[in-house]
Amino acid sequence: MQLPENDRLPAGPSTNGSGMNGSDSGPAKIGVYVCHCGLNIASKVDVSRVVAFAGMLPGVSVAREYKFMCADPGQELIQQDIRDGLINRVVVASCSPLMHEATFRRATAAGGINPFLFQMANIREDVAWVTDNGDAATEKAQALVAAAVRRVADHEPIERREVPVHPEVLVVGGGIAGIHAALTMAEAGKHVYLVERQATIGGHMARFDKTFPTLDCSACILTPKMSSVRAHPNITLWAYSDVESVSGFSGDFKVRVRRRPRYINEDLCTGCLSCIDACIYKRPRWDDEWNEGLSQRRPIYMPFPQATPPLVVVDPDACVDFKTHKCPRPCEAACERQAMDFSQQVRIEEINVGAIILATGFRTFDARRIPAYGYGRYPGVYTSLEVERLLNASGPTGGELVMRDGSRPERVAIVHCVGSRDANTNVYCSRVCCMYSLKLAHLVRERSGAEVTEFYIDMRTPGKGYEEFYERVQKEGTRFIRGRVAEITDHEGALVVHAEDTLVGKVRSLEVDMVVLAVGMEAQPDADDVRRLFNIGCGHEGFFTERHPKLAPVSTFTDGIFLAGACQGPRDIPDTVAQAGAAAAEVLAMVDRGSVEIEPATAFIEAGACSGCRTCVGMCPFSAISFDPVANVASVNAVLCKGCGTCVAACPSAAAQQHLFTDRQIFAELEGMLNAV
Amino acid sequence: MTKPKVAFYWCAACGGCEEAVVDLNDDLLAAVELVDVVFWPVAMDFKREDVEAFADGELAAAFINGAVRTSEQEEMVALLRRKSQAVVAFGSCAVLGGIPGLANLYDRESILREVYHECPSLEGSGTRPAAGTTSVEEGDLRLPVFGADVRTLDQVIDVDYYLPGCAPPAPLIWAALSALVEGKLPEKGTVLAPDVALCSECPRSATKPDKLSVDHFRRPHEFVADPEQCLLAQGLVCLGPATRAGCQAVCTVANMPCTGCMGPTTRVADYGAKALSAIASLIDANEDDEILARTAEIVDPVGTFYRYSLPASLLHRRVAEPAGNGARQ
Amino acid sequence: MSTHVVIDPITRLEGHGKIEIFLGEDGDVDRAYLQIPELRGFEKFAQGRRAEDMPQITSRICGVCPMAHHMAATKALDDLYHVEPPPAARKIRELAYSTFIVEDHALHFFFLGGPDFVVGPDAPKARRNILGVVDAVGLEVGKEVIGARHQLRELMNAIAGKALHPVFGLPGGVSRFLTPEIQQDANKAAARALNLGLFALDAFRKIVLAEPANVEMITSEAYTHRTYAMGMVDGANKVAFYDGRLRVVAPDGAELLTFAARDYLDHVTEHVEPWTYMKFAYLKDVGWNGFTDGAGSGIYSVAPLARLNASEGMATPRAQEAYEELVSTLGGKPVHHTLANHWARLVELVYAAERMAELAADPEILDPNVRTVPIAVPTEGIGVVEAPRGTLIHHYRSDEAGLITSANLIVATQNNAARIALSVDKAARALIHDGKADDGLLNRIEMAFRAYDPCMGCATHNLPGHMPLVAEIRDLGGALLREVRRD
Amino acid sequence: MPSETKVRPEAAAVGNVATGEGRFEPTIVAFFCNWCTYTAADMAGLSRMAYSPAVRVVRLMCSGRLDPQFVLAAFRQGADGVLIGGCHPGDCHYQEGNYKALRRVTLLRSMLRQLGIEDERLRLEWISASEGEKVQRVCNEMAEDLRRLGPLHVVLSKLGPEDLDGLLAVGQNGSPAIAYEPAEGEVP
Repeated sequence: MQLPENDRLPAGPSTNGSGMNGSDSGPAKIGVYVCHCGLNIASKVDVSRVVAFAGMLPGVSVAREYKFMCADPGQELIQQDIRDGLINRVVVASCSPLMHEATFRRATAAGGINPFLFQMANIREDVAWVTDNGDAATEKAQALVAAAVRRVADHEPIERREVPVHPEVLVVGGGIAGIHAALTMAEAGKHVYLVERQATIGGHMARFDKTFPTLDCSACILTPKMSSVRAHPNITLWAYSDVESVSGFSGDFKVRVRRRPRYINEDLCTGCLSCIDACIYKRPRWDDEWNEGLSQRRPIYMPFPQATPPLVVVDPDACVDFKTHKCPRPCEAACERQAMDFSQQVRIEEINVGAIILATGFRTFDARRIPAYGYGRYPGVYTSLEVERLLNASGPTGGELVMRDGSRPERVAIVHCVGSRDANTNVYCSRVCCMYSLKLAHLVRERSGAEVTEFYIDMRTPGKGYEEFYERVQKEGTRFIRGRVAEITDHEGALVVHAEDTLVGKVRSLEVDMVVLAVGMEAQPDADDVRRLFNIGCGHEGFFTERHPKLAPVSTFTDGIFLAGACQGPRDIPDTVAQAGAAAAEVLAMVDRGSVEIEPATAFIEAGACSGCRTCVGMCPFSAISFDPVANVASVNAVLCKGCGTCVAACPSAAAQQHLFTDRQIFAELEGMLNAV
Repeated sequence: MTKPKVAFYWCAACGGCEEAVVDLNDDLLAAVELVDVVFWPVAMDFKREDVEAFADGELAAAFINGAVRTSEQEEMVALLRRKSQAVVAFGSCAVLGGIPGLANLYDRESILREVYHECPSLEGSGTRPAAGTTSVEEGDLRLPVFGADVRTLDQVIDVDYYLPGCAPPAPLIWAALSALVEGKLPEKGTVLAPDVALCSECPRSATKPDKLSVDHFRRPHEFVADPEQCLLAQGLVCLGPATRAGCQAVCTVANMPCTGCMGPTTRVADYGAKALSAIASLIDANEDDEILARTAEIVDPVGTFYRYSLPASLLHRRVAEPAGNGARQ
Repeated sequence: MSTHVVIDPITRLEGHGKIEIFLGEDGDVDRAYLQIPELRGFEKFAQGRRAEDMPQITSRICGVCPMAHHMAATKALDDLYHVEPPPAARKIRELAYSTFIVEDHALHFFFLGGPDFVVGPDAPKARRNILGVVDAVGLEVGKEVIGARHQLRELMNAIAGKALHPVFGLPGGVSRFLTPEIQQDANKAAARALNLGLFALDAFRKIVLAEPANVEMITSEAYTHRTYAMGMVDGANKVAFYDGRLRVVAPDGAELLTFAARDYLDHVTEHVEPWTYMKFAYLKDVGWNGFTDGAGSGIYSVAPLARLNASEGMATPRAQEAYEELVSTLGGKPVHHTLANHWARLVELVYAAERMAELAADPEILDPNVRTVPIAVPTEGIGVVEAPRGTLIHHYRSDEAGLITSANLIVATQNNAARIALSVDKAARALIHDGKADDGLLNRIEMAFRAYDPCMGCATHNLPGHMPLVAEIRDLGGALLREVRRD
Repeated sequence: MPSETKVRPEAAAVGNVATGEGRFEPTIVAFFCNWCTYTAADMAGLSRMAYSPAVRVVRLMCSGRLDPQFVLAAFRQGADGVLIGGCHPGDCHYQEGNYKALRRVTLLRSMLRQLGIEDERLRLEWISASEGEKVQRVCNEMAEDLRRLGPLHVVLSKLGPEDLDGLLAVGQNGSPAIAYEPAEGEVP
């Protein structure tokens, strides 16, 4: 169908011709190159028919076919036609642009015209591979080629724009992921800021006694890395600090870090701990978070002996001097170096970094959310993390398995999948619980000789040496009952675990002295705030979303911001460290390149056509659009713009447009697609 | 030197465009001095022959208002096109189809049935006018054909300039006449009005939030609107953001939302679709049912977004029904 | 041999009006037909629209009397939503409406109908327009007329948002309260309007009535029909424009009935002819008896003269004086002489001006409370006003969401349609003999038509305006026997 | 009258070759988000999941770029249906573009309903990059729906010459232009 003469859709604004060179200008002379892709396309699409058809389309001066356009000879065809001045626009009909758009843009540029005077028609994935009937496939291929031809005639040259990358980098989170990433980049000579919310780095790993499946001492492998972080000349470590704000963009982020007062002069404190002994409170009365509240600390304390940095910290909520101002401050007197500083205030540090790695970790599932398991009600019910502390040599019991009532358990039950694989809490598998439960079973038997029974749904042991470890623990005599625990009750001081043994199909009620709940991994409670702070995404379960699960697993959709560790999803230490290395590598590649290319398909606003209605401003998820109340127009910051085009669709004056996706270009594509055949 | 010859003609219109010319007041008398109005059916008798008597292109300009519906109007504007150097589509009906263009929501048959068979005050004889020739005892009487749908002027003839508005604002009319007299007409196809949306001249613009989102759409009769605040921010569907300026925002000044009589700015292909897109974008909800609830608050999308421009829209009218089946709502 | 005269177009109605005159063997008129060849279908496309949009949508029926449609629709919405506007809102509406009546009546007298008398039916064409009137009454007066009209339009812009087309009407009130500035402008405009009205009356006496031939023409049989008359009256049976009951008097002047707008369907019904798109309203109580007048025919008239006939006078002093003068001069009520509409129009102009002054002086009109927000479920609403050209009825039904499900509109000219057709036919019969249809005759035939000031009566008559007509006298074969051109 | 409605021989042609029979083959314009549905369509191709040739894909960077004007332009120029593919809620590559698309499409659909265009002709689907089979299913379903509905008769704003002649002819030969069929229970 031909539309009536006066039925033209409006031209719409055209982008400026900057970066245009001679051969771009003048009337469109379009070259169409149809690819056989061996037999992938040619076996279904009648390529010669498509070429003949393309040759007759208005504006087309060259139409060719070739076996493999992506191969050098294919690309050479394009470049030669451009050099010969036969064409100033290029259409390649072949595979998906996701596959080879970059390739052919390079070829177009190599030919001597702006790479964006190019359009691809996907006749492989979208046609040859998904169409049964050959003639139908050929018809469809022709429609797509016609669409690309009409469209490319309206393409405008676009200048590629790059911004320099600031060489310093930021790592948020001082767990094993952050530590490994920071060290890797520092080793490569980049200056790293490592910001940790707690008073010490180390994260969860520092609180474990052993790690599966090798059972090597967690502290032994972690503390050296912690101290080298502290010692490294390329690392600025800010513990007891939070990221307050992030602005800017890939290559040049501006970050404000909020450093909370420890009431200790970091430069003077040597970590001698004499202040702690001097504290007016002789008896520790405040729950020690580091030990999950299984022990107490004083108002002035150090989280644990190997804390890094090795500095004490004063808890203003506990310290009497903050309430009464009447404390004689024996701590001050005890400190030979006068490191105590009760006047310390919050300090704001402002830094510029080129890239950011988020390694903010996870939290364990709150077992109280499953009342049937009686956590918090029965003193004999523990979470796995508590038991990690009990079994840790530097823990509250010096590594002895002593329960809250001082007794030592003889019968221990370990309940799997607490807060995992459960429609009522989290549907996902936390991946580590089976393995650490096996580890705990081993350690419990080793330390207390208690008999251990594990209640599991499925035993998941994917990983190097994992299955072997499972067999080992089985051989050691740990009992395994396959079934989800329904309830835990108490009976004359003992705990009773009720579960259906799904292997024998009968309900079991097992009496034990101690129950260990294998709690799963969840996103940090403030993950959503952090997501907003860094302008990235969260899945519905709360973990940060990677750019692509397979092709970009440590990137986010915000350029320059990368993920490492459990903040992206449950994973164990080996995976975490590997991922941290990957994130570090991405950052290094980016920083060493020295500059980043910004999205070419950005939005722009024709100031003359803008009424200042501000419909677009609220559309932008990246705050790339600003409104100038004096000129009464909005404008797009091309560097911040990611090129989604949402503001363009919203602009009621069509004053906002998107490079490579102008209204005019898309109307043209539709016209070609629907009217040409 | 001879004054440029000017013709005025109206098709399916209300006469408001003529009133708008009279509203030039003193300027009107001035205008009469500048141009030679040779043809104005409202003011003078005319016959085809009179118009045909002019040489082709003898008229400097024809200002044609009203949409086109009947065969007679179609012939007449074709003739005027031939006789005039410039044709100006005058007023929203000629430019966009106008409010009578809403008739394109219904097919011809259902309109006639409503007017002559279903309306409550009929004597119910079942008679209806017959287009074409009717024989009465004294002889034959003829009625022109009531066309299939309402069309804009440029859907029937080639149009050089557009002067929108219901009715066109006096300053724009005066500017157009002056440009004609001084031979300073812009390039063909130009809309003789500012090419920027109404927010640019709305006195409430300053009160509009930078990031506006609407939690509920409200209708003008449902509450008393604040006389200073941006009406859109108060939940009224004000089409100022999508509508061409030039009217001095008289409606929002009168505490009523803009309904779009000036039509879209030049870059927009379809006024209603663009206005709809902008308004929908403001909905403060992400869940399906919430969004449904918000959009349901806009009870008459076509009457709201195509109040003046249905015939000019990409779809032009309600799509053809299967035979025998009248327009359903 | 029978011949056929076409006057095409006459001045506009809603669209395009056309008179077909058939001459018999003897060259006398067999029958003259008035045809309205256009239709826009508002009743249909109102369906599915939001009720609150009706005032703005229906005002597009007519750009000459948009305020009338806007107001009828707005009143229908009060009824539809079962809501009573606050006093200030009622007064603001009536102020705007009275202003509109003054402006529209003045426009007609000076620009349209006036020339027929003021400069005379047989005066040279070049003078048969506002310029001619200006010559007759003096240049400064002409300027005054244009200036006054401008001021009245500006006042309407200020109150209604736009005079063309208004936007201020909402169910339960108006969109905007009145500022003291606008009130002062209204005061000034009202005074100027009254002067204009009194001047026009005086001019009518001096220039028209002073000439016996004119009075003779006005009262001549050619321009006389004894039909029923309908108009809106207040509680005291005085002429009302904005609100009241409808009163119908018989050709002999006796009251036939008065009824509330709500009951219009019981009394008014429409007749359809195959040869015109216009529907002819008539009185149900009497019935359709073809295009004939007299007590046996349901045909009735509306507009100025009809309103005077259907009422017992005017509610304001100066207007009442003028009313009494008219009645006594033309031999008592009811007055059936079509051309007397011009005089009656001036009487109404004076009333509207006086009413403007009353309202503008009312302190309550400044009350900022101008809206009662409707809470009831909308159902059905009927709104009636007296448009300059006669009774105007809007009737809507809606669903509970306030979307129109049916709309019925009886516009002023529809009420008059049958009588206009009669007038045209009768004038033609009385004036055309032996196939002689010369220029003057055609103009007189048209005067019969123009006296009603049919909606769309050309607002632009003051351009180098003359109103040429061409009569082609053809035999039935269509061969042109003679052409009479008036230009 | 048929001369008012667009004629699209090529659609019929596709139908004939594609199905070997004369039945109506619809045309669907599919606007796919680059990051999810477009990738999923590639995946469908990779796994050779054949689907209706009716579908012609326009790639957008985000469903949020979908301007309702594009939908109308597609309908006007011959599409019988328009399919929009975006990222699942919460998965938008640009955070909220898909929600903006949902808002616009929801309102647009209610307007198209008034214009006589059935809901089935405008479909919005969330299809993640991994859901190749969903692309196949949705495209086939939609093609089938449209075969059932038949072609979309958009009336061109410019009447063809035949139509104008038709109008004039009526005036000349005197036959009434408007044939009036009495409604149910109405006496003509």
